Amino acid sequence: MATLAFQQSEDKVLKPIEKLVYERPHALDETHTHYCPGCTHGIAHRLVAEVLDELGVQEKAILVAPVGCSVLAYNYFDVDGAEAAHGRAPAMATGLKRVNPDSVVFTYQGDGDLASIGIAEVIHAAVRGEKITVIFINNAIYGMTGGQMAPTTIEGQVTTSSPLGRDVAATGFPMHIAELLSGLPGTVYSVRRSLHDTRHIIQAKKAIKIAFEAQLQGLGFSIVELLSSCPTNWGMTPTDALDWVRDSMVPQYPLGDYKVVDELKRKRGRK
Amino acid sequence: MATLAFQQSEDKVLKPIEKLVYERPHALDETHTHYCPGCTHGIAHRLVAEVLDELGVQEKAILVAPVGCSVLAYNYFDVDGAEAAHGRAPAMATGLKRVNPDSVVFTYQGDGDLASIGIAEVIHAAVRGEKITVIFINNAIYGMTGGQMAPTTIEGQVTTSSPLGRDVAATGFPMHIAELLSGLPGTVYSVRRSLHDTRHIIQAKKAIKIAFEAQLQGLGFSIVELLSSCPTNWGMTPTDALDWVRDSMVPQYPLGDYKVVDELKRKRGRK
Amino acid sequence: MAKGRVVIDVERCKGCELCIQACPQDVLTLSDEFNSKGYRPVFLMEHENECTGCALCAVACPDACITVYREIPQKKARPAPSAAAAD
Amino acid sequence: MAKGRVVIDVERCKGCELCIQACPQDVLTLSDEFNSKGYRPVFLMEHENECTGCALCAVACPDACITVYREIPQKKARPAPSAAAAD
Amino acid sequence: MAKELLKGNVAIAEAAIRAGCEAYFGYPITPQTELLEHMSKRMPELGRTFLQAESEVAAVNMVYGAASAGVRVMTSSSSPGISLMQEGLSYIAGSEVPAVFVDVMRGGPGLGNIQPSQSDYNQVTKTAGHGDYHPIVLAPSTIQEAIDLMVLSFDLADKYRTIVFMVLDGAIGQMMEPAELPPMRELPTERPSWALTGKGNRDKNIVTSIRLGAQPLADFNDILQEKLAVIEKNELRYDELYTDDAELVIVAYGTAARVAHTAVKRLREENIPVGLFRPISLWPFPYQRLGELADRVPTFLSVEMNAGQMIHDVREAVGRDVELDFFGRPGGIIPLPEEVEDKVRAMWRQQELAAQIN
Amino acid sequence: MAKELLKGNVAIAEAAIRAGCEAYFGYPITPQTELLEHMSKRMPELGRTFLQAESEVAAVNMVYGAASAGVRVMTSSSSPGISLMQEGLSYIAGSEVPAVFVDVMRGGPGLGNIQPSQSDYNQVTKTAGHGDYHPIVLAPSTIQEAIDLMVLSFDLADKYRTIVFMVLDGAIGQMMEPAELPPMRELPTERPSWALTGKGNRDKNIVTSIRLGAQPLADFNDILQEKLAVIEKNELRYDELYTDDAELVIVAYGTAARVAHTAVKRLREENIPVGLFRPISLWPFPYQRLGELADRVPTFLSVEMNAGQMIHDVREAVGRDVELDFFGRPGGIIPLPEEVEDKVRAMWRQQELAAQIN
Amino acid sequence: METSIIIAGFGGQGVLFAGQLLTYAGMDQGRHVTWIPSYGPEMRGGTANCTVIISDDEIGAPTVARPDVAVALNLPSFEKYEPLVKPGGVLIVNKSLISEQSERTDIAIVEVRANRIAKEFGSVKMANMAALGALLAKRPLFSLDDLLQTLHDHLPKRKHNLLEANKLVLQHGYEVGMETAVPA
Amino acid sequence: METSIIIAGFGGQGVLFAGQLLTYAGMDQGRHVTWIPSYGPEMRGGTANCTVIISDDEIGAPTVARPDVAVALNLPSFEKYEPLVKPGGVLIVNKSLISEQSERTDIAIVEVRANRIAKEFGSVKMANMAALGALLAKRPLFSLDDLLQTLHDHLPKRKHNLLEANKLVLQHGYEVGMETAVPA
Ligand SMILES: Cc1ncc(C[n+]2csc(CCOP(=O)(O)OP(=O)(O)O)c2C)c(N)n1
Ligand SMILES: Cc1ncc(C[n+]2csc(CCOP(=O)(O)OP(=O)(O)O)c2C)c(N)n1
Ligand code: SF4
Ligand code: SF4
Ligand code: SF4
Ligand code: SF4
Ligand code: SF4
Ligand code: SF4
Ligand SMILES: [Mg+2]
Ligand SMILES: [Mg+2]
Repeated sequence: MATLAFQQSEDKVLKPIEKLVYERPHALDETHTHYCPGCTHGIAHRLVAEVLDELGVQEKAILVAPVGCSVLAYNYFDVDGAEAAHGRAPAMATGLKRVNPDSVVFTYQGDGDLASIGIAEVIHAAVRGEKITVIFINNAIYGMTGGQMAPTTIEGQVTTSSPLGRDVAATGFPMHIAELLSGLPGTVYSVRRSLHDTRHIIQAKKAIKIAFEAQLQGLGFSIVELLSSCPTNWGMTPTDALDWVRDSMVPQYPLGDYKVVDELKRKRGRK
Repeated sequence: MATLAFQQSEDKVLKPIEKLVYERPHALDETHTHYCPGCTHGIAHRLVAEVLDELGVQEKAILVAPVGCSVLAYNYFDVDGAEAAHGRAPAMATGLKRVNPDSVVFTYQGDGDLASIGIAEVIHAAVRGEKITVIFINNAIYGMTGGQMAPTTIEGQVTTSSPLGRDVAATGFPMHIAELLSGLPGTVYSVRRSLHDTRHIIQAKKAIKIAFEAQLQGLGFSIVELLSSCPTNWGMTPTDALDWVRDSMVPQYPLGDYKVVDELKRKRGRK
Repeated sequence: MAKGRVVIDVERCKGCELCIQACPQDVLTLSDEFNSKGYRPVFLMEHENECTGCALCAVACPDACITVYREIPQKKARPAPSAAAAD
Repeated sequence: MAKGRVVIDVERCKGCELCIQACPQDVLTLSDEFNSKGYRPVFLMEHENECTGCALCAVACPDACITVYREIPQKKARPAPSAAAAD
Repeated sequence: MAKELLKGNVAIAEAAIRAGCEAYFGYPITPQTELLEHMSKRMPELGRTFLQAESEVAAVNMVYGAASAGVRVMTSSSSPGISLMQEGLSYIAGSEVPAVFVDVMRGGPGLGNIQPSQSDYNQVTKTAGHGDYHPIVLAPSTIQEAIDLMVLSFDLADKYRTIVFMVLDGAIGQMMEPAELPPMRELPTERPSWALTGKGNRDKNIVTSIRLGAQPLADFNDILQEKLAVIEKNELRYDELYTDDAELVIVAYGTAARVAHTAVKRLREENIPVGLFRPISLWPFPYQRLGELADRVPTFLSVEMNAGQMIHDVREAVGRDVELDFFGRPGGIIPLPEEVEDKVRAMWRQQELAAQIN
Repeated sequence: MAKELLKGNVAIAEAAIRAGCEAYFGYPITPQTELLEHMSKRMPELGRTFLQAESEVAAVNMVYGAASAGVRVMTSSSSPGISLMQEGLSYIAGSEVPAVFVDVMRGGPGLGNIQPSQSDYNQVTKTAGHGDYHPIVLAPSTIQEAIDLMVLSFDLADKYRTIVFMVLDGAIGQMMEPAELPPMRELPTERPSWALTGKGNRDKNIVTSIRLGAQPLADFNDILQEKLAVIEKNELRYDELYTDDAELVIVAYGTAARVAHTAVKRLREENIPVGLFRPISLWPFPYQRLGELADRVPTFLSVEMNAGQMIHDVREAVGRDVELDFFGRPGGIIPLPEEVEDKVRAMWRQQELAAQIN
Repeated sequence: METSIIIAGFGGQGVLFAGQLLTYAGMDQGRHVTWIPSYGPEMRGGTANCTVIISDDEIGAPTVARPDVAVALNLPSFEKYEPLVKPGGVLIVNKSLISEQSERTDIAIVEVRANRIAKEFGSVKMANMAALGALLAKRPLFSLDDLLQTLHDHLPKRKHNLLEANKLVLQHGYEVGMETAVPA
Repeated sequence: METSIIIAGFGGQGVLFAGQLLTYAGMDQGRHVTWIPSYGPEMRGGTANCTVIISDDEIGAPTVARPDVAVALNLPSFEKYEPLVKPGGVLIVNKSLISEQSERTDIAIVEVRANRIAKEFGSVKMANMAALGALLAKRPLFSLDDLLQTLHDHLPKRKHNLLEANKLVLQHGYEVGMETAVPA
């Protein structure tokens, strides 16, 4: 495989009259990810890292990675990191945060991990108002194990374990996590965003930032649900997959703020 | 210990001009319960049995008992019965109902069992719209193990594991199960009632009946939360305990219908 | 007022007094004696004879030990041969 | 229009085309060659020279392989010694 | 029926269906997911129950429920998932309802990896969960045997009202071999007398694992132990190769046994008198037969795809006076025949040397 | 400090606190609930972490989290709860963070009952969860010993970065005996270098049990096995009574050992040459010392409060040539010394008879 | 010398505390002691009992099949333990609640109207002390004074107002015990 | 006689199917066969391989350290398996993607421009077939016709329109194989 001829190296291009508009966030590690091309896990990682940079909390951040495609997320962030058992990230994060109250602890979880096997742990972390932040990747499928039905798989969606399309009468209805967790008093921030285009990505980042601010202010449990794509298991190109997020997922999973406690609203207002 | 002198035997008193106004329901077994005097578990049992009688479904009913004070509930009902692992009754009930679609499957669970260790299973049974009925006994405590804090323990309540009174900042906020489950599309009926006086007991029974009717009509998942007492672990007389339900629990846990799908409303209307 | 009567399964009764609390006629009371389980069961103070057969006691009883009867109001009522009186 | 420039970390790029899709100026395209991972990375078609430095490509990139620069608009603008031109 | 080229996981699923499995509950996990996926397609087609559970904890309790209703029911998982099922397994054992489990083992501990392993030997044979009992544990080493043992699993589960585990490693789950599927069985029209179906006109049935008094629980345990003793007597299964004249016997099961098989055949060509003892039932374990071999054979080698678990049973069986060595690869590595050969050659040289000295 | 009359569960909790336990996560279950309750009172008083988890699954993962942060952390439970912790245990083992578990065992299988039992021997000693590892397992038989071993548990956990289990049965948890608590230790001011605390200025730390490649996982397992080998060498603990001249040795631990102790003393009065071997560390198990005894002692008796679990380790240790019998009461019954005496007398008569015949 | 004592009655009769008091007394006297309760859901409204062992040597088994001494505070306990007391042992019977009579002649039996005595001195809750007094009379494990001292030392401070009454009940029970003739 | 074959390449190059085809062919010829894939998350965008064994006897180990035959469809596979092929064995190299050259003289090496051949006949996706053809030329496990029959029997019906093209690619690969001289 030939290496590239047109490698654009930094040294050639640094000019005093240019300013840096965007650079790779520091809270990301140098390691290359193993994600499939165009997988929005990468976008979510980047946004979190940007927020950690902006809040200046990389040094006190602790990531709890899930079991799912993002199982190795701790390799991709340059922060302390742990790998939880499938679904148990919020419990592990609870243990970490309780004995490290000054740190910034966040879990990063897929929909199989959080909504299916781990629903008890995330609900109870929210019930307790655990001061952690949850980044929740809803890609409507079990990515890592090869595309089985998730609790968030939408009606009629074909997966390897719902070969005729999800039949809600037999297998249940898509779960709305942001809404569900917003109903718990310990939750101070619960919103849904999407990663299907740049406008929505920018909005998603804002939400992630507020979610971490909620933790920094010691208010309680915060979660950002991100509608994401899995081009590989959906059998689509990355760009088609984002269109599918927009056209099929967003209508099912309305974007919005399901809970923002007053303290956060006030803070936002002041800015 | 002397036996009683004034035993009132049936045979002496049967008179043709009297009518039977109330008798022990047939769906209850003859076995004496091991519940403490005045424990409302007994009332809940009786109401369920009365409903099974009235609906004529004793013969196709299957009870899934929890781990908690009502662990032996299968001894007290005269229906087929199983004993689930702590918190897993809805999963066991799912297994039973899926292979016995014509039976009437119900779980009977305490707040430790359902809201704490078993929250995942009950949520997913509701998400799937599993055609089972859940009778949920909220007595704000772990009765069987001797009075530890439950997820439903109210703020400031002293228990053996919250000796200074429940501190919600550290241990979390009371969980509102009827509300939480009402948010799931598979739930067709989710209400809260109380057992603290006869008026409320009668209302509770009506709710239980609707919950079973929902199952009989194949509509989906139904749950009745019953505010209940634990005189023993609360350290109160049975009557004081009921007053405490009224004065301390009802304000925390508003009674009401959190979800009644239209099909059930229509049915109720027609009657 | 209708006239009623309750029968208590005294071996099953745990003396919790919830029925006493529930009875609008105040005609139930605890026995001084114990049943074989060590509980003092409830009994109907028959001399008061003011039970209406409203069954609220039964509604309140956690141990389902109360059976309730009510006299059928009859146009031409002839005095019923009372079992209690025959006692 | 502001003038911008992007630098792609070609070894990191997976050729997913999300940046191409995101670019309002349509100045990104896939290379015909492969990087060592077997992907065809993206590059900026510099001859088009219409990049505005809006950074939307970077916002869209899952692999954080895009660095974006923008020329600083200066009152007395003297023509910048373009690195691309020097190439 | 003719032989088809079948993938392990799929063959097992189809065999279960043909053996009369009426309900499947499971949760995806590599390397057994194709089994679940096959079930998701086939069971609804046949009007039977397939449900993807929210977790392995839920799956085992759904199995418990369906088993209590007296239907043939199964689940499948892999090591971490089996760990999550331990409490439910113990409940099922305590209520004596029949249920079938397939464990396609992978490398541990923890999340480890998804490569083939035999890391659950202890966890499934020694008592799955708390309390005193053993599931029947069957370990196939070919796809044909997996099919046959799958059918047998259901039959044994029903016969003894017990849990039957079929354990294999990811290699058998993933590989393809020609094999013949059994014919489709008719489903029974009646449920067993103890099953929960609604009492109808009979007395109520109860399925429970509680015995609150110490004596009732002790009595139950005595009954359970008697049943286990019967199983130990009746259900021993193993296979032997060249053991009649072997002076060194390899003990191995599953894929490890296949590897050992190759090694043994090659070593025999070198005239090293090695044999292979392959337990098929891991519980009951063939202690006695191994003991008989130990009366004659001076040297044993336990070959496992782990760090040495079955070796304790082998030691128990063969006693202290024979040589017992171990060769294993934990962490998801399939050992190579060459490695086993080297190990045996070294042991054999040692043994010959020792014989010369004595 | 002077001796106080202490209840087992409470003594253990207080000993843990004094040993420097900084965080406790647990879920109520009889017969260990007083331990949790004591923690709920004392830990907040001391400004340490107490949290009642929503389940044992959550508890073990909270422990995993706090352990990853490098603090002394523990949980406690009883048999069904321990079954639910198996996956989490395996993860902790796979990430080599230190953590302490107390298991106050009860009768099983299933819900069983809450009476004292030794039903978890296999589940904790053989490998808690999937994969190849063993926690250190310590079994006290008096409250003083429970206190001492509790302190030791934390020290060993830290020393080897391993899981340490203290197992006892409900009887020791519930009983009161005079015992002396250790002094209160100062808490360390620093966290270990591998701990997750936020990276600050150092390189990031990672706590994980994943090794996706087969070779990396195999390598990790090799390191783990080496560590276990060191523990097996250094941390063997057992106690012996009258074994020097015994011709029949009872092997028993925990409450069963106390019962056996009484029996042995009485049998000695009858001049029956019986001794008691009491493993204190159940893993590592004192195979070698028992083997040495077996070189001389012809008869062994395993006394357990279950249907026979440790007996397999005893058999492995003593070999096939000695007599090994079992006396046990599963299901939550504490055996009586008289029963053990009867059993020994019968065995002894048999042995004398055999001696006469030979 | 090792003495095993089972104290049994309804929950709420102070069975566990009575056992603990003996245990403390034994410990205060420098003896080896163990105390172990029955526990379990059957406690709920059912019977409770505990076993105390006081010994000069290290104590092995904390439970016994046949106690040296049994204290039966209610009928079910009497029925259960009366036949089990070792020959030569002692059985204390709470006559207030147990009308049945033992036919055993190989043990010392003291019938004490524990409830009545306790009520006389203030509260039926002290029935357990009356029984303990009777026990000490027949099996002088330690002196009454020693037990009183132990009571003083281990009764929670907030209950010290009850000390005097407990003392009187103990003494009264002791006297009943001393007065009861023992079969050869 | 037992032949072990490893086929390796990028995911998407049809590595697993090529292996299965050989396995089917072996089975159809009445031989013992096994097929085993590598699996795991590294499949994601990484390399894939499978091991096929065709034997006259029962097959033990389904994996091998050193294959008799290796088919390397991309560079990483070449680098990994080239040194492992058993002396006397066969290595098929996809010259379209692999410019490196083996220096081994103890094995038969066939370089085949598999991508180009496949593309010629319609689609680069058939590169695997070109390699198989070359393999059969050097290791005649069964005749080309037998393999074609197997392809016909086991290619999913909906793909039968591709049969003819596959056949041609196979044949072309076979010819390249036949033409390649083998070192002594
Ligand atoms: C206890 C347990 N069960 C199952 C698995 C297998 N498993 C790994 S990842 C996964 C699902 C991942 O899906 P999701 O959380 O949606 O993450 P994604 O890959 O889609 O990002 C499953 C079921 C496991 N590792 N552990
Ligand atoms: C796995 C497991 N964990 C813990 C327990 C102990 N346990 C038994 S009942 C119970 C709580 C019961 O409380 P609740 O469900 O509220 O029922 P209640 O007794 O109040 O009616 C607990 C924790 C158990 N049996 N199994
Ligand atoms: S499988 Fe799906 S979720 Fe996983 S990395 Fe690939 S695209 Fe992303
Ligand atoms: S402990 Fe409480 S809940 Fe349990 S039976 Fe007694 S009163 Fe009822
Ligand atoms: S029936 Fe009514 S009036 Fe009669 S006792 Fe009962 S509550 Fe009282
Ligand atoms: S409510 Fe029932 S149990 Fe309670 S006192 Fe009345 S009759 Fe007895
Ligand atoms: S900075 Fe804007 S204009 Fe330039 S390449 Fe990126 S998206 Fe296109
Ligand atoms: S979005 Fe990133 S990874 Fe994708 S093609 Fe563009 S630069 Fe490459
Ligand atoms: Mg997902
Ligand atoms: Mg409760």
